Amino acid sequence: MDTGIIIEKSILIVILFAVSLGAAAYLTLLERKVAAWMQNRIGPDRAGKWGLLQPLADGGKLFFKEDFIPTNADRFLFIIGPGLSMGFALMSSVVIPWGPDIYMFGKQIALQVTDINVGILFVMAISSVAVYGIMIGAWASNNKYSLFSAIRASSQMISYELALGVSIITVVMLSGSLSIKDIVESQHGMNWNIWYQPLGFIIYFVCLIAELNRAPFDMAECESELITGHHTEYGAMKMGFYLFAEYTHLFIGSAIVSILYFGGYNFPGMDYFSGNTLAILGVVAFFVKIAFFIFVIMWIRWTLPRFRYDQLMDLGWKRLIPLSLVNLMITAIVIAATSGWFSGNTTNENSTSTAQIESVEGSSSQTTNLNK
Amino acid sequence: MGKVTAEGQLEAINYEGFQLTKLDTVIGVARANSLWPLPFATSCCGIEYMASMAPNYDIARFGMERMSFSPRQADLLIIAGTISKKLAPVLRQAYEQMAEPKWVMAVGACASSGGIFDTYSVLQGVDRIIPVDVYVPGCAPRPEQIIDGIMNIQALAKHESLRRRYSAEYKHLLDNYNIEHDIDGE
Amino acid sequence: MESKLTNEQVLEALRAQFANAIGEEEQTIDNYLTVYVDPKSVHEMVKWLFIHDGFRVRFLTNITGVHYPDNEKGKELMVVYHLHSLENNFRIRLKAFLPIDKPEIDSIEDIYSAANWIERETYDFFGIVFKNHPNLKRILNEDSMDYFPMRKEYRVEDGTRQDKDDRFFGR
Amino acid sequence: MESLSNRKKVVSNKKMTFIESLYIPVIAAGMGLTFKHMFQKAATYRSPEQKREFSPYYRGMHVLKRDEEGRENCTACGLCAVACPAEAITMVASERKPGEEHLYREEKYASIYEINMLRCIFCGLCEEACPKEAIFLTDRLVPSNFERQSFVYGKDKLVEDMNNRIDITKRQHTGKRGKR
Amino acid sequence: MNNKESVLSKALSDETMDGQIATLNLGPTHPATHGIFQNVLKVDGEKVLSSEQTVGYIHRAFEKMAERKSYQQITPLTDRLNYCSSPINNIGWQMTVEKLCGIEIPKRVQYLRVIIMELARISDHLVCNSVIGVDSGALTGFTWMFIERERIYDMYEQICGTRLTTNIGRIGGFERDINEKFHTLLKDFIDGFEKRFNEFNALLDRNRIFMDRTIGVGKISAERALNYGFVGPNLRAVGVDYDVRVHSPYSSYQDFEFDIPVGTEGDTYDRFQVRQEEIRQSLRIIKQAYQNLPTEGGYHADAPMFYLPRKENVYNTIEGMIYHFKQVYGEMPYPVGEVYHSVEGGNGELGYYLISDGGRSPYRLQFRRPCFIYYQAYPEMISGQMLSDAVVTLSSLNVIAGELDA
Repeated sequence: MDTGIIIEKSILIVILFAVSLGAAAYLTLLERKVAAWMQNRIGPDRAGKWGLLQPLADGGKLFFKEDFIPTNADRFLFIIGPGLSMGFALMSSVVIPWGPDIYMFGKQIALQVTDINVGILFVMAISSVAVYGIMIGAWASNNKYSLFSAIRASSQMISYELALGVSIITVVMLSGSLSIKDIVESQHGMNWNIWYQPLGFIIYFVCLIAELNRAPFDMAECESELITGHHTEYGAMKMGFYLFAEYTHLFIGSAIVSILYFGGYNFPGMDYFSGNTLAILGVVAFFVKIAFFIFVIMWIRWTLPRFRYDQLMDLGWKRLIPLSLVNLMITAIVIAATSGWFSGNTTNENSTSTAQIESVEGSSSQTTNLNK
Repeated sequence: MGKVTAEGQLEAINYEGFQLTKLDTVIGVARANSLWPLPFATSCCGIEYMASMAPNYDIARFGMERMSFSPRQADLLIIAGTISKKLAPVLRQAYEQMAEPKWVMAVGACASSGGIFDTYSVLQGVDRIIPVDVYVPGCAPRPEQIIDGIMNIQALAKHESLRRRYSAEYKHLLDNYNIEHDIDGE
Repeated sequence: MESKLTNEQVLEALRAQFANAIGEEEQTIDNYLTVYVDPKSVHEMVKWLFIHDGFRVRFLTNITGVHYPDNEKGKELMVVYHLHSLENNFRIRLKAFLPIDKPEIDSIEDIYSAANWIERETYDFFGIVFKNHPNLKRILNEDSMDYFPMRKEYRVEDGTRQDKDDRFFGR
Repeated sequence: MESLSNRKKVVSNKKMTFIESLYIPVIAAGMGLTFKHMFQKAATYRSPEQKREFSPYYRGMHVLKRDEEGRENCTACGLCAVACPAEAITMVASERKPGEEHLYREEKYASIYEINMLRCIFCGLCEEACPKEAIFLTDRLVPSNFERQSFVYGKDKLVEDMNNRIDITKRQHTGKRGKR
Repeated sequence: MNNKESVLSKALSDETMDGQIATLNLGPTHPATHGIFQNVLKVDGEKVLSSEQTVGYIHRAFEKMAERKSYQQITPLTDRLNYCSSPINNIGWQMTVEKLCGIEIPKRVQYLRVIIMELARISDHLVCNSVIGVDSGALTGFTWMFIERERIYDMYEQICGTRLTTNIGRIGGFERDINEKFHTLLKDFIDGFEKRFNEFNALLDRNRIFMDRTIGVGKISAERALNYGFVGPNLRAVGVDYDVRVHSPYSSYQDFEFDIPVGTEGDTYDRFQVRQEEIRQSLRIIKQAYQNLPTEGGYHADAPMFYLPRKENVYNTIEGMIYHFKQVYGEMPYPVGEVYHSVEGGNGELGYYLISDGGRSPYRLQFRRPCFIYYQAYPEMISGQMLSDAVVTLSSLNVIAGELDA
């Protein structure tokens, strides 16, 4: 391996790291601002213009707050919990293609740290281990509220992982690849998966909110019952880590949903551009989509009451999983039919062509009807 | 992680110098703008405290809308309402659980002095059991007055040395209230 | 809304049922039927009013104690029951005197669940013991309190107030 | 149970229609509402920079009035202290000495007049009780402070400053009285 | 110190896990309690098996204090009972004294009182219902409704001069007449409130998540509710239409057209809906009272013995002066006797049992505090339900700590 690529990737990683952390920090401010706007308030505005320094103030304060480990806590796990949360939150950003290739210093540079050919599986794996951060931290703090939160978080993760996975499979079937880059490439221009998979999108989005532990599925840190849930006993920067992790997850989660269903960095009319202009516009388009989803998730949080624990399970197991399976079946049948499986014409297989996608489009409305 | 770094920082700047004052100021400002309150709202003043959170006054402007019902995360203990003798130990426990630096604001007549309730069951002011930084008069105080109190707390936070918890006066204060402290650094 | 029962009607029926236990009727400003009763028969009387088909007095408004330190011996404490018949919109007030040395009366907790805490409160304030109460202990005050604060001989203040200056009035 | 009043109206309908049971339509409607609110004007008064208008009868910090000639109205009758439910008012009465007529309106005056602002509940009973138009509550607010002792307001803080008079004419309790 | 420790250990430890069953402290300071009282829940997983309550954390000895205060001074005390709707408490107390003294109140004052009391009821129910929203996770409606409460506060301020602990009114009427500003504010409120209230309603009312959270939660049967002394919206939610305003009308409530909203099963959703409808009915009463507000009658009764004379009279007439001093000292001829008066407070029948011996202060004054009486049903209502249900049930019962502990 030549050193160029190492330097290139390292720089990319550092940028990604900074962007994710910065985004997470400013998402806390955005959340507070969005809440304020919806509630006819102003929100933080005294730390800097429009409260722009608020995240820095919070960070600075947390950093210099007395750090505390309860006497009954398991010291090692108590410390490692927030770290795990944070680490896992940052890890999935490596497989995300942030934009079309860029040309710099006479080289073609991919805006993706690594294009694993099972990238989507990697994302799923990481997002499902992320709950360990919550679980370990909550268990270690030896507090009953936290323990409740740990139980809720992990069982919620298990129940929603399935529907999440199944709805991802449909996307994978459409694009025919597990690589995230391929998934994005297959949605060139406006040819986004949402047009073929509206139901799948809804299922995925609901499950995503549940995976992110956001309202109305924020069972783990539901304030009115469990105080703050898993980080009840945490103070100072450790809790800061949990907060950071939550918002980093939100950022990455929104990135993934825009990749899977909204074409990632693809945007309408992208054929008129090329080279670096295309790359920059692509990145911009991608970030606009991410911002939109972040906003929607916040918007949902400040509108809806939260589910009850058993209703959450009901929704997961009894509604979303069957629904996603039905969606999967129908998609499979339609793909099989269009690629000629039933007519015995199997040779046509390798063309994941527009013809096939068009017919899926035709059936998607039917799909939704069936499931209502 | 936080602990190591914070202590390390303190160790590193353990001499009076330019660096220290600079950092003091920056951190003071940061703290002042991010006072997460623990609302110990017991009665009437609690409703006025809610009103000051509500849109018309919106203490979120001070970066204070993130309530920490867990004492571990709170910076400012807002005692709003009557504290009876029966409740006093609970309040004290909440105070002891809070992590340094911490401030206490007594909102309203009852919390500050007992107010009209000069009775056998009411504590005549929370300063009998925990040190209070700012008193807000009124029964119940208007949100304007609560905000005034918060700004006083901010002023305290801004001008407080990073090392307040190591100072002899502070230890003496806690000793006065019989509050245990392990702030000599374990 | 008019009451469907008159004071006389109920009083007559009560006298017929509990001839000896019913004392005199008192005229009050609010014109509720107010009778002095024997403390021993309060439980029975409340129960009878509860199951009586015509009266249907099935709502406990209140129980409270009153302390009359200057009363004759054996009548220093009084328990007042306010009962209400929602269907007939009729209210009745029963009063029973108790001696301060041994203030005991039957609990009506088995008839009205609501009486549970109200009786505990009355005990807490006046030291009136409700027999057969499932959990008769202090409710509002600390368990360690060693007197009954609502009795007239105790002051409301505990003397810990320091910021009062009696220079002018000597309150 | 049959109706007790004939005005009964059952209001709770727990049966969900099909549309309601789908979650999304009602949720979308609710989200529409919150979205609409994002563009409404914030209701916030940026206190302390932006002052909110108080009613003319607001019961805030007390003032001990002087009359037009600058004499203190208070005659230390003590009614305010009696009326005060919090027992927050303390005063010491003194006889007016010859030569002090320009300072005190009546023969008696309060040489010490203290209100413990932490005890005070701003109920306004002292203002009502005052027969001499001497004590009024105003729309000023008592500021917060760091020390408990500093809340005992003596005459230095309570008595009105002649250069900076406080207008209480809007309060209905001011009556007219004869010249003295 | 010893007793303190015992309380402490009771209040804050209990960190034991016994097999499958854990104890969980809901309170004394917990975000769900909105006030200070404690529930020690025994939980099996998420399921609540039983609960043990401790109250009295803000016991302030109101009744003992009342025996030392003059009748006027008790009005500020009543403020602090149910502080979400203090005007109802104030006026209820004044009506009790008026009943004792036999004071006739002019129609106009009665109508004004109705307006004020219904405003107070709206503000009380708004807190309760928006807090149900908060406890089920929807914070936004709460903030919207607090703007409405501020409007109501503004109206109080125009009459009595303060917002929350109002000390509104005097024995015999009001301390001053309503002014122009009040008229404008009230008109604005009547015109605009319903629309804004419906927005809040739309957030929760038919939202399936909210319905699932509340339907069947914290149920109680009509029979048990009556046995537990439920009153007010909580009783009406089980289907019993008992309302003091209709059953023993005071302050001219018989003049107004309004319905008594009732629920069916007494669950949290019923309580929510009953309160929502009561807000609308209150608005209806306010409209009627405001339209028919008599122009004649002043703002207080003609009762020179009990209502402070105008300041002109105090300054210029000798009997004015005497009445003034006597009233402030509390040396008026209050009749000897006893009286029970109840009003429909924010939480239902709020009763005042007053025994007067003719002295300056009551010989005995007892408050029938609805919260205190019905809150004891809470363990029965939540046993067998989920932890989250316990929280919304608690907030839908609208337990106000000041009223609970007195």
